[in-house]
Amino acid sequence: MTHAADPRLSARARLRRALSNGRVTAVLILLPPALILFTLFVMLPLGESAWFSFFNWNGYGAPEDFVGLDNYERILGHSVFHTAAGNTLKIVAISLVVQMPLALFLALLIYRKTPTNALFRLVFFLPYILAEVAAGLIWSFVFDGNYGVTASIAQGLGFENVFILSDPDWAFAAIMTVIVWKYFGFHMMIYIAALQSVPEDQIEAARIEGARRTQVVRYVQIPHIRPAIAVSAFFAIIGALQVFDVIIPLTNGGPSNQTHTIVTYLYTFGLTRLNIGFGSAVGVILFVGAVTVAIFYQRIFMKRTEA
Amino acid sequence: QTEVTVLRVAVNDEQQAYLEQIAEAFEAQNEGVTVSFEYVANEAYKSRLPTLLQSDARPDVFYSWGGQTVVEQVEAGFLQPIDALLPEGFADTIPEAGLQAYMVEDQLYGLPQYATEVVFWTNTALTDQAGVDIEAIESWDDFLAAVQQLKDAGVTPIVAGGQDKWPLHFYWSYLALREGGPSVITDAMAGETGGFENEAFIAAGREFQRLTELEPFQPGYIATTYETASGMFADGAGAFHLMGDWDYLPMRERSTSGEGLPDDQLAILSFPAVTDPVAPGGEAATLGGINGWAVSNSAEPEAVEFLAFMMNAENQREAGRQELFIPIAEGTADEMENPFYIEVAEHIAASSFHQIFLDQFLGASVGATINDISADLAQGVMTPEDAAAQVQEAWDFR
Amino acid sequence: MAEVTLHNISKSFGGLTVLPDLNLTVPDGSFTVLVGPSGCGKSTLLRIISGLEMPSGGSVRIGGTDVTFEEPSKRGISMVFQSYALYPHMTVAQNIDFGLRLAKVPAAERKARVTEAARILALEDYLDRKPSQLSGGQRQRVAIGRSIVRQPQVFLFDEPLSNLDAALRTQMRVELAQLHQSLDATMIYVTHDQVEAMTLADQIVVMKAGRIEQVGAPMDVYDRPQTAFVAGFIGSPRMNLLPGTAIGRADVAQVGIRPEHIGVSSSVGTWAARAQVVETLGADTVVYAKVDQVGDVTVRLPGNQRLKAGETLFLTPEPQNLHLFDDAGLRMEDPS
Amino acid sequence: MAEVTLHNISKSFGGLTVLPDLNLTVPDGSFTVLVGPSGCGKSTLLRIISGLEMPSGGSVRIGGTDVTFEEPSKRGISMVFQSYALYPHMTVAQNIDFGLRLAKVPAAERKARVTEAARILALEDYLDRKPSQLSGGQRQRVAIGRSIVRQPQVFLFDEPLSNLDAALRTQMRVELAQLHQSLDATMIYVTHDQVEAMTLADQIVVMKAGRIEQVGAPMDVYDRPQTAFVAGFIGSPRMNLLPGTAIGRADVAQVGIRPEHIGVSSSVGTWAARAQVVETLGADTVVYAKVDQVGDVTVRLPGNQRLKAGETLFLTPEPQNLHLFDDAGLRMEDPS
Amino acid sequence: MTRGHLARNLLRLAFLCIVASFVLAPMLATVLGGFKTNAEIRTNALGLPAIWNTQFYGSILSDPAFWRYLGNSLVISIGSVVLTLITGAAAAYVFAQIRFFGSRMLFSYVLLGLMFPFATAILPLFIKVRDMGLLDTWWAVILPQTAFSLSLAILLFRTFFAQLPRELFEAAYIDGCGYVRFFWRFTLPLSAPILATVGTFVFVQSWNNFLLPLVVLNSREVFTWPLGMMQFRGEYVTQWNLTLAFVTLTILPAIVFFLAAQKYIVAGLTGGAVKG
Ligand SMILES: Nc1ncnc2c1ncn2[C@@H]1O[C@H](COP(=O)(O)OP(=O)(O)OP(=O)(O)O)[C@@H](O)[C@H]1O
Ligand SMILES: Nc1ncnc2c1ncn2[C@@H]1O[C@H](COP(=O)(O)OP(=O)(O)OP(=O)(O)O)[C@@H](O)[C@H]1O
Ligand SMILES: [Mg+2]
Ligand SMILES: [Mg+2]
Repeated sequence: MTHAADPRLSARARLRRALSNGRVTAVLILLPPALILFTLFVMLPLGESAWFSFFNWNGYGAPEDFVGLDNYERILGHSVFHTAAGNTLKIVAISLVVQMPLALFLALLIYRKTPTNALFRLVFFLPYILAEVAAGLIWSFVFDGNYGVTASIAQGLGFENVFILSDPDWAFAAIMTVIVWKYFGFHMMIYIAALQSVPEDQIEAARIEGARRTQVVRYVQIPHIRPAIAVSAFFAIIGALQVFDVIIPLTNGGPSNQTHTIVTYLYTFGLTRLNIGFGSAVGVILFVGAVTVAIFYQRIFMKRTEA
Repeated sequence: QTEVTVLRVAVNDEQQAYLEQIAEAFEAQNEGVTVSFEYVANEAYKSRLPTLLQSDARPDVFYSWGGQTVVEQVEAGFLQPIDALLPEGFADTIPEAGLQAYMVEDQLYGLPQYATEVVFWTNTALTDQAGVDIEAIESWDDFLAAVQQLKDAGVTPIVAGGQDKWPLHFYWSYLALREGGPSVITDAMAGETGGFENEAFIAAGREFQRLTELEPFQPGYIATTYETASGMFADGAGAFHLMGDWDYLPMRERSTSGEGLPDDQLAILSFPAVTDPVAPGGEAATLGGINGWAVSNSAEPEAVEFLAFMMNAENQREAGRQELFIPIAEGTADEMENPFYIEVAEHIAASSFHQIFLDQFLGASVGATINDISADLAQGVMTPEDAAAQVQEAWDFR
Repeated sequence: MAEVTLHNISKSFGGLTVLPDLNLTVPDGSFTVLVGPSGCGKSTLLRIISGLEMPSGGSVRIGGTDVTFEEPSKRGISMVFQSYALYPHMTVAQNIDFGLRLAKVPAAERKARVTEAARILALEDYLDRKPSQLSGGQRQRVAIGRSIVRQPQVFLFDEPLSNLDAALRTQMRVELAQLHQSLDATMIYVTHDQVEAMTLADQIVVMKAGRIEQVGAPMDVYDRPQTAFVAGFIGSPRMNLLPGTAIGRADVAQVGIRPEHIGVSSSVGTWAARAQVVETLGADTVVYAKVDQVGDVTVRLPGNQRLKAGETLFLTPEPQNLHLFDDAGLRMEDPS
Repeated sequence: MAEVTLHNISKSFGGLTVLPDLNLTVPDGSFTVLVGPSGCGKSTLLRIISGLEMPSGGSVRIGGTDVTFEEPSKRGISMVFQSYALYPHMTVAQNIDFGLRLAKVPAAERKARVTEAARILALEDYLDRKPSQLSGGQRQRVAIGRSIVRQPQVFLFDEPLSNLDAALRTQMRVELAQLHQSLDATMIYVTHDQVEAMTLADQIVVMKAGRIEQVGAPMDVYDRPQTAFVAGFIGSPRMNLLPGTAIGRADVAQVGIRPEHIGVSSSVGTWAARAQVVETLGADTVVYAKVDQVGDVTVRLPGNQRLKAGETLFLTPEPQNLHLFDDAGLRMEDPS
Repeated sequence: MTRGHLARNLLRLAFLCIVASFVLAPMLATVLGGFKTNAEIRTNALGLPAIWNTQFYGSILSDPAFWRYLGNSLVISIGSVVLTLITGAAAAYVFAQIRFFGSRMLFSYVLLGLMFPFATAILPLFIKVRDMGLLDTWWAVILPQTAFSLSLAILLFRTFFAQLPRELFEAAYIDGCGYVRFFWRFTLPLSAPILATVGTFVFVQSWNNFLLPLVVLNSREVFTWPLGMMQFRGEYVTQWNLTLAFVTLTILPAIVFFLAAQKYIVAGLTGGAVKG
């Protein structure tokens, strides 16, 4: 006796309802502003970057001198680009190997909600909200061989003035120090947030079962905050790919172009030298790199933590 | 109602007042014309100009360093030839070398306003202290000896702003001029005699490294900015400072005291000649700027009128009187009183050839490469041969 | 011997005194249930026994040894939490095994014990699953399995069934009772569900605001509540607590009578009442009635009684089942 | 007229058919309760009536009008959700008022209706509070208030009491019954608590896997379950469902007997049994016993019976209270 | 409690203090440096100043340019925040609440923005801004800044909106409330925490942004403070004390703002980032 539902009728009825309850209007009113802004100022420029990257163009007039993949070839053969890419990798490494463990260790020390912990949390997070340029300036003062803090200390110890930022061997180490200084608090906060959501009773259960503090960390807390670690690592990598503002006031890429990252390389060799096509190609390489990282990352880590 | 917009790299207050005054005077003479100045900081100016020129906000007249940049701008069609618009005979008041900087294929696209020269500013108190007689320094070898002597006396021989790199490129440029003679750059640009891999450029690198091997600069010079270095020199931190004549006032302001070195402790030393140059004729060439103005294609004739007005003998002379810069127009430097300016003006007048800074003259990209290799040479992380090769590569791929 | 003795235990959090001064003996092998309203300190007491919380004063002895300052893991206890507290990233087997691994029990023995526990709890088929792939009852079993393998002298349970739905709760309750019978260990069990308390306990401890109101066998507590609080707390539907005047005794502050101890007639009785709401539950019928001068009275009748809201009834409390309480709420031992 | 009629309603989510084909009439003014195990489609059905979900086929009529494709707000219904779904940023008054404002009811009338609803639900003192400042029971009342003011023809409730604790649940249950009496509207109520179903309903609808198993008055369903499923589902403790051989009837697939319909004796009876677990609940005692060849049997006895686990008992089912079911699980109308 | 406990706690505190001093020392040196003469900075960069010279701070505070920089930054930051919140929340609402064809694809499209910095497209971006005639206006920073913030904002918003109880919408819907109205009347007011979080992040980012203003702002009239600071640094390059005073005065608002908003930053990290 069942008469099958008429799919056409119900489809039409559905549409009529969608119109009358404002679903369609909502999509048409609420979505476009963001999409237009995003397309106009993010995706279009990105596409244009890709276009420009096939030209040898100094920014004057319209790009006309089509050079195919020459820009890419030059970049990949440029020793400074290798240094810059290497430096970027170093920042990734230092973020993953030094910064994140430090942040995690600190988070474990202060994740509980007490007034002292709140104070330390505040202090550790402070550098993160400082502007990169301000941080760069502050640290260039610290490292200033004539005036700075290191100078004071060196003088106090009776050493010669040290010029950390002008020493090719040390300048990048200094930059990485600043980066750790600036961003470890951010990662720490992510861990703290995650640690606070670890159910207390699981920790207690482990204690009753005889777990020592380190064992609780290893077997209960860290497995629990694995998603947070994945997120923080993702931020660390994407962030490392984007380091720019800190370097400008500190070394401006010097000495001998030893402290460039990919973005300062782009800025210096693309923008300030008016090799717009060249710079755009760097941008494209950076973008492709970031997307690759993101995709791989999602494949490997995010999936596993979801399960 | 016509509006003339003028874009200028940021200047100090006195210079700004000077420009405003000229604008007012011009407006007073020309009903219905307004002149407005805009100022942009140095680095930003260079990176922003190309895009600005393509925009509707394109200035009518803008500050320029001449050279290759003008050529590129002309090629892109941003500039307009102004010969026909200038008052009769106006061009004759300006030295040929100056006009050349704004000329592309025999057409004039702008006017020079002033020339500058790069010299060794010298702190005589320190040289005296070390027993160095700067009058006696004739050759590069003499200079190197003096550097050694200063070092032995515990005086920092030279201060340099290595972080900005361009202060170091003066050494390489000057040495190349001295080694290769006046035409060395234009020949290289034309691709003759091995281009930038010509022996003269390699020799320049080698000579430069002879200097840097003495470790003549203040410690940490490579992380020192130009401004810091100039302030340090004014504070008496070193005996020499290779810098343009324009630094005379600013270095005072940058000194800790705000006073700088008294005039009687200050001297000017021309860049010494090399003893056995690769090609002859370079010993009397000068390096510096021929700074001036270019006229964009959107400018009304009034803009050129204003430019000519700004450059008239009266205004040029006034600038000299106020010691703002060394005017370029023939015979307008006569009212200057500052001994250093007068000396520089004489140099330029006597110069066999005035070479514009290479980092400007060769365009942004090649220029930056020269700055890079200069810094690398100074630190000994690059051989003279590689340096020359890199410049050539950058030139090829301009 | 795994008797648990609490001697003069007190506990404050900051300024708040949760347990003023508490003495309790939990006999070896007994199933002792702590009941009481929310916030009365049941969990705190359990956590003091477990060692997760230190008492502010007093001492805890387990099996004759003073363990007041001992680490939780050294007390020979195990604990099952309300939220199960399973480790979500470990399989069932790993969850059960974890404590043994920490204790460095040899691998062969660990395996044997885990298998045995899984057998007892019918978890064999789930050993490789993660907790998130289990139902509520299965999770609860894993939590218990984790306790069992450690072979503790004392099991502690903090509302272990309160996250389960009614049907599962009943089932797990029966399983727990059987487990106690087969393991023969001391069990201390916190709940605020009185059905659990009544059905599981050898010994019920009724708490109120950090103090023990009554300790006794379930039916003792049910039949002879020592205070008006216990009388009202134990039993469902609640005991009717009426003013003493309801039975004409001015010397009695409150008189208690359980709903099932009131007779109903349509013609004669002690109190004339009006039925307000009649709930027919199938097996029995609950009548919420109003008696003038006495107040609301709940009556429970067996089977399906055809009564209607608004009807007039006559109620007669059974005199032998009256509970009398004095001004202080204490039981008066003379139901004359 | 606000009779609700569902005609050949079907519903699938993607490939999953939740309701295959359902017909139901809810009489005007009735209190109809939908019960059934979790996931059987109760909420889905309610949401189809409300218009929140569109049926895949069939039609919905409310008060004689076909509303299958009508907007929810135009159907003359209101709905109370399990989680109350109060608007957290609005006061109680605004919460109750919101629907009226959207319907552009004149201000004076809105005010009057809100005041009236607040009076009925004893919410007058809380009108300016935010939901977060209310207790669970008060929140539930606000949710009901929000329904009342819209003066719907049909009230829909989806497990409105399941977030409340036991005591409050009992209280709100009584209040709901009174509300139904006073408003005289049609109410459709979803629950999986059978006490609620038994006590509130005029008409119980028992569902299983998207189909209706039985519709009827509560005591009808209790006394004469039409299927074995209904027999097992309604009643607590559950009805014993035993193989027909237990009473020597090979033609009967299953025989059902409620725990309270089994007599117990220590000496004679139909079945010899061993008590496994004895639960003394105070007012009654539940015995879980094992009978050879028959299986587990639950028996409920009034009062406090002093039985012990392990004891041997003799059980006698009351013959007039046997329920017989055939192979298909359908009731056999011959309890001979 | 026990001795072991105490020792461990002391060790913990000691370690925390060491890290804290590593974090704070540069900032402290900065703040104090603003009170010292240049000569004193040279000899005593870390310690307390011998004399507390306030004129360096004073001279900056009395410089109208300083206040103009701050004002510009404030306008631009607030503009970016408001625009991001409104457009981002509206879009996220649609993504969270309404299922329609292509919604997932559009969402992934927007998420692409998470992955690259301004720098990759800064030049085309400049040309775009220029072609729209926005150079040297506040909009030149606000619009791209907003566009670049949208990805993260929409991600966080959507996660939050999806967690709002579905029944809330259904209850309102039965009351006769449509989608757009629900967005204004319910979603926005109920999302104060996440609005605050995203707002805080966008504000801090915009307040600190350097590269974008550097490229699109030419006129000192519209300079933001990081530009002003770099300009100032260039002018008073050997006078570290003035620079340090300037830095201190510009980071103070950020710190004050942070103290006020830290709750939301933390909440955002818990609620959005970690789950996202
Ligand atoms: N760590 C603590 N800090 C401060 N007060 C606490 C702490 N733990 C418990 N309390 C307080 O102690 C009292 C007793 O808490 P406890 O958890 O023991 O109650 P409970 O009887 O278990 O209640 P419930 O039945 O709700 O679980 C409560 O008032 C509670 O607020
Ligand atoms: N939107 C949906 N999409 C897919 N499946 C759904 C959806 N809503 C419900 N279902 C499925 O339909 C079936 C019936 O769900 P429904 O919520 O009606 O059950 P219920 O009887 O109300 O259960 P409960 O007592 O647990 O509330 C379930 O299997 C459920 O998973
Ligand atoms: Mg508790
Ligand atoms: Mg449901």
